[in-house]
Amino acid sequence: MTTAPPFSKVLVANRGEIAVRVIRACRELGVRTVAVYSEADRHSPHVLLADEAVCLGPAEPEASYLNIGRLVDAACGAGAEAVHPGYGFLAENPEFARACEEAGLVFVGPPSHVIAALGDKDRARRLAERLGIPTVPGHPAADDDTLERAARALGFPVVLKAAAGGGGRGMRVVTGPERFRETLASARREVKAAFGDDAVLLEKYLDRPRHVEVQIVADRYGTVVHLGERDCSVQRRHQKIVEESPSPAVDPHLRRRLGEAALRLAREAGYVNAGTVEFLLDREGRFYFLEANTRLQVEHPVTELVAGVDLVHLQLQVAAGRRLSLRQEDVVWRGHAVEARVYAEDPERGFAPSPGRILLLREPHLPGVRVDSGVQEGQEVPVHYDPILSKVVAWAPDRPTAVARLAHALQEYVLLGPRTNLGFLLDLVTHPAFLAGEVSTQFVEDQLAAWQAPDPPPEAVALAAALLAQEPRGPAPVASARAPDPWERLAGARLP
Amino acid sequence: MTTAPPFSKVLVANRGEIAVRVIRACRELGVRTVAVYSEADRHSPHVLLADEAVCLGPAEPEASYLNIGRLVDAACGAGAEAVHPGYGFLAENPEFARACEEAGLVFVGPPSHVIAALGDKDRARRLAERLGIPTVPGHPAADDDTLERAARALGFPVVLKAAAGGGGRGMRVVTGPERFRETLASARREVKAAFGDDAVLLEKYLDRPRHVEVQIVADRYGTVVHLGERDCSVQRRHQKIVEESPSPAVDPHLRRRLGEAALRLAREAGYVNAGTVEFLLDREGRFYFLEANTRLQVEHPVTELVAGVDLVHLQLQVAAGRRLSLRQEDVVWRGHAVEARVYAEDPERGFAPSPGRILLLREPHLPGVRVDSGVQEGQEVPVHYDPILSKVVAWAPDRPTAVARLAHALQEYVLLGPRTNLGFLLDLVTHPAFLAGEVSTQFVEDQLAAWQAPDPPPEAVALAAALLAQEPRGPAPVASARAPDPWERLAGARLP
Amino acid sequence: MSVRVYLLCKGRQVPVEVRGSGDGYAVRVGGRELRVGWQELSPGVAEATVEGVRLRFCYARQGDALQLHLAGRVYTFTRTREEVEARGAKPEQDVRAPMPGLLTRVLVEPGQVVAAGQPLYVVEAMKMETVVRAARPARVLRVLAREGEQVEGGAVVVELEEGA
Amino acid sequence: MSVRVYLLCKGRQVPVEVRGSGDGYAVRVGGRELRVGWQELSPGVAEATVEGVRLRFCYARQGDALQLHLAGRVYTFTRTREEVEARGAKPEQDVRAPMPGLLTRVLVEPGQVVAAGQPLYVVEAMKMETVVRAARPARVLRVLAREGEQVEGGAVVVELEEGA
Repeated sequence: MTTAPPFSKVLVANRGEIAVRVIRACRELGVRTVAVYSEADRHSPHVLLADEAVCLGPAEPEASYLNIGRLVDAACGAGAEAVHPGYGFLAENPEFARACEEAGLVFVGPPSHVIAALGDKDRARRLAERLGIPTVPGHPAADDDTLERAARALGFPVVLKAAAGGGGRGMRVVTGPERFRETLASARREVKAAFGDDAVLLEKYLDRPRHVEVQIVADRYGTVVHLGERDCSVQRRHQKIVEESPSPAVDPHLRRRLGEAALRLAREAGYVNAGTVEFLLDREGRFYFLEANTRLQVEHPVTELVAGVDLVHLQLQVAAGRRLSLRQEDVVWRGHAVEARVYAEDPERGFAPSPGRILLLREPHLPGVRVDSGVQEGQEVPVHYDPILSKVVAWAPDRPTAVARLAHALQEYVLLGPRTNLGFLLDLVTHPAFLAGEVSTQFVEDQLAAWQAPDPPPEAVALAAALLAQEPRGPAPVASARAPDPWERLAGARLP
Repeated sequence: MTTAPPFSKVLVANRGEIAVRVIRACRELGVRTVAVYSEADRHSPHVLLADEAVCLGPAEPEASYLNIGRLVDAACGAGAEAVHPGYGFLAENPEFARACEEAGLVFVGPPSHVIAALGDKDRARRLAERLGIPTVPGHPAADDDTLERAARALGFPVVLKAAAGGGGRGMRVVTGPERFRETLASARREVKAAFGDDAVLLEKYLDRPRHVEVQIVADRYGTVVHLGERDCSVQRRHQKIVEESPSPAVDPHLRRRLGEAALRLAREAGYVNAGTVEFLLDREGRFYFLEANTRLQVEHPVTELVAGVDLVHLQLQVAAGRRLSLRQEDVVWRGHAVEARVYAEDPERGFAPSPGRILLLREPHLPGVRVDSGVQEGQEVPVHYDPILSKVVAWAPDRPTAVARLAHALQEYVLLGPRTNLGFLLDLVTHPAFLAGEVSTQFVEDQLAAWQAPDPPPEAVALAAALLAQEPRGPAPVASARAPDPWERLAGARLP
Repeated sequence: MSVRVYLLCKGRQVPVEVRGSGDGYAVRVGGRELRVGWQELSPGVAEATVEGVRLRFCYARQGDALQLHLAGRVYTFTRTREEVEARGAKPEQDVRAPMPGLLTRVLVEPGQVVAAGQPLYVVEAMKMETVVRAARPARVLRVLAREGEQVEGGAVVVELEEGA
Repeated sequence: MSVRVYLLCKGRQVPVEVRGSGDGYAVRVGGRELRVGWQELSPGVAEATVEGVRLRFCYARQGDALQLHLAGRVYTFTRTREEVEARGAKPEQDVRAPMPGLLTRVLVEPGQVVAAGQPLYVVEAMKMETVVRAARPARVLRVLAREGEQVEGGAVVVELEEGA
């Protein structure tokens, strides 16, 4: 494995924890990196972690991370050979992949025509149906009237989804016809803002299914392997928040069937690079193809820890035209991994986004725990992007120990300034139903709808009172106020 | 695995990173913990991590961590069922194990008579010889005159070693007869201070061997498994500093032979719990039994990462009388792990110990990297104990990537206040001979004897000058000075 | 030294008496007195003794607001300078912006009568759209921000008059 | 503002000229001028711009001493208030305590003549014993600490007179 680096230089077209993750993976393989950032991300850690950094422009995603022209120019200008898109933003945008291809840049992902084919959920559904893989009944993207008629024909509840792009963005459950139009309009706006395309499709809503997805990796020479499943049932507002591998609901027989379905789809689509095939699993053990994600997933670390691979390394290697060194029979799953996503949101105010300056940050260090973080103390968490701050992932030889490790890591995780969902996550992963592995996509609504943050214990009140009884010393505990005068005026180096 | 906790409460009779490690492992299994600490360790992180903490007394080891009476009293007083000794201090002291046994406490380690038998290096050697396991020629512990005669008979160079206790303490290479007596006296004093017994033995010094050791675990019912080898050749002054698994010099055939030798010895000795059998491996691939360590090793994490087990969990489970759930044929090694030990010592001044207050601490977070740390920002690193601060352990699917990860982690590791060996470790793990896996116990002397810290680059000088050109703001950047008056007077809560 | 402070936490206000003593503080809250003291290890990270029990906590203070991390939870406190009327869930809080963000649409006009649950405006932050609705039937008094404006969290965007 | 500082690093003294300007500092060292500025993100952690290049560093200052972590290395600087004579490896440095610790034994007496390499005293710290030896033949002038005493790092324990 003392082979040459797959590329000399890669531009990482993303921000936050996934940019940090990809930059680190590149460094480990001896690949130089170019970070990109918007003006709002000047002090985000990915910027100085890379060998070079290019400012794309203002905070607005359209002007920065979604700006194909600027990204391609930055990659060419820096002499990058390849572009890694991360997840979100342009990761599943076939135009971006095509723009890279046309500029002579290797896009670390499938060819643009595969992204277009699988990224279009209607086309992907039809492909699955042709291959005999069951799908959830529904209706492809269409105008408002057509979708409303289709919803009435299918019967409520139905789900609205972005036709392009994943991650639960824009997803809405509509329980009856009254608010259908209003909800559809809102979904279209959110989807347009996230992916630049307001096409929305419709599906029958299944009762309390599990969300189970299969990780695949393919090289250019027709070798495709699957790395087992992840259970991503625990969601809030259709956003995954806790993921694990293996799924407590999947036995070796079902794993083989899910894996085979995913491989069949990938082969038929001419898939190359890492990807995910998502399924719903009903309470009778039947599975339905949901969609294919033609990129790295947020939750990829749980697969890495259980399968003992590095997915970003594999992505870079197959993108460089190398053969997969991994064969299906080499894949051995060991132990159990659970991930929790840490968001800048306020569970005490309806999970409203909570941007702002990070005043104190102490991420947990525990054996078996990995924290993929994209923020640092002192930086401003921008209001313009996804609220994910980091992911806490615990591995252990068995599920109960992995969950215990995760709970301890969440307890030791200190982030002050923006509000976070850490306390909510802690109560979630220590909930009896979660500990028993009995979850569905309705888990949060069923078990934690009435969740409330605990009241402060007397010792917290006493400490707070004694601290606040002091007159405030200086404007803030943060360091910018401590810098002597000349630095305060340092152009471009002031904290936002 | 949703079994009951192996114990209700365990006292952890140690300090620093290993106390933290054991306390965490107990918590994960639902076991309550009692920490012990000396007055010098009041602000060490293990103290508040445990459910309870007992102050043993003054800083001196004899009055605290080596005080058998106080430890047993603390365990009984707190209602602990078992005592975990960690490594060092009393971990290999048969009297301590016996005192626990007699007080009705489970000692998490082998029975006291097994510690006595294997801990005595002369007896252990004879046992190995009886089993046909090769040993290094030498002479058992004796008086000064006898040892000097034996050294002359064997021929120089020879090695002096503690007869009781491991960890390289007191180990001295003597190249000729001139300084034999002086070196022996120094070795006896250091050994006495470390283990309370000044017995020293003698061995022929092999030229550039590797230090390779096999991890074993045994239950009370005669099941013993080995978890593969660790290569601990990279040492400085006979102290291991970098360890890895698997050894670049061990192929599957040799692994099997080493494992069989270790299992034979363990079975014959009636071994129970986790232990390590150490060997020297010469350049022709011959191995020699060196000694058995009847405790957890500092470097146990590399085995955990490669074999996918938790050794402290296994220790607690077999100590509670459970059967090993692991069979030899279940042990699958995956990938490669490398560990570096971070010491409070000053490589620019002959690696002199460097205690003092930690002014800034930022431990690295990288995928695949585990940091087992025993210190926190703001605490005083005491002068009274071993200088180990933490261990940085990197795992990756292959050795080059694991080493690259380790190097990046060492680069990102910030510890200011005490001087550390971090820069030295970084140069060590990026040395071409280390990258090639070509090491011996002489590696540091052969390759890094002339090591010097790099001179500061111009940007460091410029930043330092601009910072120091400011008049100092307040006495120190540390927080004790920021506390309002009443707290400064808070009895017993002042930082040391 | 003895100071009376009013702490606001989770919408409730608690009066607390803080008395500095030679070796820390005596804090009287809800009829109970707790002796507390602490020592900072590093800025914002401290070890405390509360009634003889040692514990570790972290905090960040900004003016009269304090976040405190203790035993895996973050609690937020605000010191109010004087005793304010105990707050419940006041009707007008429902039309405050739930977070800082972009006011993407205003759906009502001054004078308009709105039904319970009727959408008033939409705020977008961190790629999430939040529709703010009327809690009860009311009449719109004023609209205090325009579409396309950035609004602060907690800012009043629409003023309602109930029972109109 | 313009200040001349003398920085001691790795036994060498470097004169440096620091000039504050509107947007940072101009630092002249070894005939070269570097423009630097920085911003603290949190206490001791900062992002700097040096000649237009951005980099991250950490530091801890205690009086005139500074530790600086940059690109994986820690450098230690001391500001000396006036230009001191350039230090080499002075003979008497060899008999200073190499670290703080317990003086476990003193092996020489005042007036005694010692050979090069002869042990003078033994310091124990962090479970390691360090024997301090004479670098050259010399005569013991004074012994400044007693066995069993705690000594500071760098403290002179034995004073030697060379060529005696």
